Amino acid sequence: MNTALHLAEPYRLLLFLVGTLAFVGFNAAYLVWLERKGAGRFQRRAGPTEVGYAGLLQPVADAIKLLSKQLIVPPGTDATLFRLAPMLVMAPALMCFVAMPFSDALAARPLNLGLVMVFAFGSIHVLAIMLGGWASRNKFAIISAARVVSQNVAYEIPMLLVVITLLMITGTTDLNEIVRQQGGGFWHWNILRLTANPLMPVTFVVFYICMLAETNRAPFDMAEAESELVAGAFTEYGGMGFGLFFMGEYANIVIGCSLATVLFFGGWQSPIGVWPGLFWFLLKLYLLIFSVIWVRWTFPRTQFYGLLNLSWKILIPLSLFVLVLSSVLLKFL
Amino acid sequence: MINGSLREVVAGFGSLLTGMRITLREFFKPSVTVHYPHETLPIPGRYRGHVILVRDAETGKSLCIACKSCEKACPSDCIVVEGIKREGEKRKSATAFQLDFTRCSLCGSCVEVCPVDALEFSKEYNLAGTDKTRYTQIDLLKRVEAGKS
Amino acid sequence: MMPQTERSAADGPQETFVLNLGPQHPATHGVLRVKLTMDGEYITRAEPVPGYIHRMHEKMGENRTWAQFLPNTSRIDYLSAMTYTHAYVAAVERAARIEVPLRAEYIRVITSELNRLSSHLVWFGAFLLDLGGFTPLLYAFDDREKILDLLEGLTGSRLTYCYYRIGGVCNDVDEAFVQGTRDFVAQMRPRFGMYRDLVTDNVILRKRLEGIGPISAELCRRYGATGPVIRGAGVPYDVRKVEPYSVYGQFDFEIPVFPEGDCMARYRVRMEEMAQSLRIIEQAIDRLPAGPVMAPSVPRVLKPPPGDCCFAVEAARGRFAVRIVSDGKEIPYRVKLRTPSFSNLSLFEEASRGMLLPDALALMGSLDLVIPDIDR
Amino acid sequence: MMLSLPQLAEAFGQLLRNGATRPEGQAPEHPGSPGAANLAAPATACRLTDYALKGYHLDVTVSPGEVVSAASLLDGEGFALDAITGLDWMADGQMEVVYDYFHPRNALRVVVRTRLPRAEPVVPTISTVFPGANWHEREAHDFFGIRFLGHPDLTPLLLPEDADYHPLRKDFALS
Repeated sequence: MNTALHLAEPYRLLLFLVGTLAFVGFNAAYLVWLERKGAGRFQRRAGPTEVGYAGLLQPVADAIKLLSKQLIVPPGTDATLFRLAPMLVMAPALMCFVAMPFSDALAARPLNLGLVMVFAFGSIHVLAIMLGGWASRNKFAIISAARVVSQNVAYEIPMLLVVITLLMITGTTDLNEIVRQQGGGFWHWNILRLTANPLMPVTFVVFYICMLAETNRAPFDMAEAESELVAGAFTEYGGMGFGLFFMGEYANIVIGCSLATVLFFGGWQSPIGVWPGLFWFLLKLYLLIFSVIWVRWTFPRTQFYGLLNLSWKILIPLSLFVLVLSSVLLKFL
Repeated sequence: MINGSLREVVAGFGSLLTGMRITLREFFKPSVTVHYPHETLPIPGRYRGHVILVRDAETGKSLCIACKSCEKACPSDCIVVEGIKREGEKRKSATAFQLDFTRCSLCGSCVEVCPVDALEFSKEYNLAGTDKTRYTQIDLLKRVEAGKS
Repeated sequence: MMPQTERSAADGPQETFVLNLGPQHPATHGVLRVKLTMDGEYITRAEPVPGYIHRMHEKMGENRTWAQFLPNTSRIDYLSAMTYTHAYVAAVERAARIEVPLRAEYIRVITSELNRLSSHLVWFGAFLLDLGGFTPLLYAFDDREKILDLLEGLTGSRLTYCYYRIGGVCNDVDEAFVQGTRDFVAQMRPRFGMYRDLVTDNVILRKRLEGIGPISAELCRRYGATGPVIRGAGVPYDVRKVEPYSVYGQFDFEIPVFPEGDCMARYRVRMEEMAQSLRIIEQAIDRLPAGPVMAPSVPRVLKPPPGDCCFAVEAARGRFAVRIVSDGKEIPYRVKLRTPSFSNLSLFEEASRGMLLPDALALMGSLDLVIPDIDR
Repeated sequence: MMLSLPQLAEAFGQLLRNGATRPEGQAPEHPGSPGAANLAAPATACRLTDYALKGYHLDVTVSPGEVVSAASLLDGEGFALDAITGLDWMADGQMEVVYDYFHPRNALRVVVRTRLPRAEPVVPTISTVFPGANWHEREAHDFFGIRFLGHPDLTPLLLPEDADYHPLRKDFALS
């Protein structure tokens, strides 16, 4: 155990509060840059180049622009809910990082119910988008709000089913404990624990798809769907209100990818069995985030009923099958 | 039935992977864009910028004989030519040649109709200004006299 | 936008609302407004409201000489300027009995087909954008840029070419263009394989297009829809084959027809058409005859004899016909422009009934509308 | 079924009350041309034209009351509506409505035209036969002020909603 971080509790909490804020803020800002650079590369162009070296100061310029804009509350809206929604999308995202084990000792508060907590708070952003869409008093936003709810209800189920499969194998909801179990080389990672369940890679794919759907990322970006709903739930938001939704989306991607790293790719464990640490966690995290960007710039958007069909007709039966298979294997092996 | 739909799911998933393979391949290829204004492409010889008067290399003056053919041919009435017959010259020469570029559609009728080939297309495309008259009243004659061609 | 709900007594408990799509909306590609009466996300009535960029080209035609109307023809459907100019000059040539040199006709075919390709590439990109896929647009524009470079080298313009003249074309092709076109054809062929793997075979795209927005051959006929819309409904109607104009009769090419009538059929028709255009270009380049590119006897002041005549071409969006009426003077008495997007959009109201909003937008995208082409 | 041109001309001949199929050459001065010869043309006529010169095969002139039956006849033969347009013959005090038809399966183009008094240009709608005519008629109403009787909605399509002018009339003043 790393002793340097055994500080007095208030200091420790303060340190992690600042650290989490900085981590989420930095990621939200620079993932936008990464997304734009990545999109550029996928499309054979350069992406941002003008502000700073390779456009590295672009997020700063964007932030200044967003902050300097007037916050407009359209007439006839429920002003309280309208203002509350962007905050509600950001705050729970920060909470999720409380239980996230960045390395063996680096976690704000190791909780033995960490996984449950991440899911509990992770689901709130749906409420926030729905609230934003509803409070906007705009038809496109209301359609988007309705879509978001049914989309997230549909994807919460297979997501939790695969997580239950995993929990049966790990036997704990402590995220750090889950990572510790996966030590000693990549063949110990959950995604390759084929002895526990030969369908583990499929489980990961289901988890990944659900993660994309839960974070409203392309090809499941039903809430925003710019060619159909203009900007969906965010249509009436400008300035930092929109900025917060935007940051919330990236914060949620970071959470989703962190969770995938912890659950399937051994978190901070090294793939070769030596020198575990923060570096590995971040490497895996950003590789996963890159794949999310990669997916977005490859596929067209799914149709809404296609999305629901995928969940109810393919993912839920599949994850149920995996669940049953795992329990049978656990029972008899 | 389950077998068939399973195959469909697998094939569909395969098509997604194929797509991702293609975009990844493109990811590592060099970019194809040109970073204007840091870099520019060569302008083709026949490029149609706004019309200008041809400068006679010997006299340094315009070849225009103020016949007004271009004025008549122009679909958008954007050329105004005035000319007089000066003492000791065989032909008329232009005293004013104004182009309203804001109305021009770059069709090239004026260039084609000119009997003495006194008009040509410029290669200018960086056109921006704070004053409208800069483009509503381009004085082509002054331009020739200033030595720009 | 204020939410307002309409409830009529006859509807009972069912509520519909009016959704104003456009005139500025990402999916309308320009300024088209569609008044949607929605039942949830289902469309009960879609009423297109065109006219936001109406410029009255037909009146302009009555106020200038026959030749002066040429620049206007590039600006009706700005994505297929060549074919539109072709229809107009050919109509005037027909009225004035002007024989066009063979070389000019070949050049017209080559440039028209290049233009069709560039137009279809824009459609391809924009359609994918409607469906939420951004990247294919950039790949398509990369290819299209090569066409625009070729045409810019030949005509001096990149979009509104104004290249054809009554009696021929204004510039002769040079060796650079011929070679560039050959190179382009060679480069473009393998790209279709890439598009197929990346887009056409993609399961998400197939789910979004197959069986969506069916338009029957009968519906096309009753609304006068043409182009890829009617060919995607199984009718091999292509003006280049049915009423062969220019030198199209001399080339070996096929008219792609898909009988399904859904968005996917229209998609496939256009994708196939691009390959067929390449075939035509290749043959025309190989057989390009020598000779002049302008008819020798075009009078400077053109006065076609009194009477009317028509000329139809296959533009990228379908049948484009020009009807000109001359009263023997140097300015046209009437220039009627029959544009394909106008008829193609007019069936939208009937075809979109009962569809979901995103599906209806896919249907609209598959019609390949160019709004100035509707509004004129 | 391949539709032949003479058959179609025959059908039109039967349709037209007092017009008969005339071979090319015997026809009077073309009705589309201006001048006095126009007025001499019969109210109804059907003639074959030279496609290479005109761009259409059959030129039918009918009285305003017959446009719907002409449209029905062509609809029955599988034709599609190309366009409807007006033509202002101000000197003759007449307004012409031109219906262009094409056939989606055969290379056949038919023009049906009718003349209306310019002071009160009223003609029955054919949108009951071809729903696509709806927009074309609205457009002709926009531009020429031709009223199509029985049309469901003649509000301006391309012009602004409150437009009360008709720009393609020859007496429309350009500002």
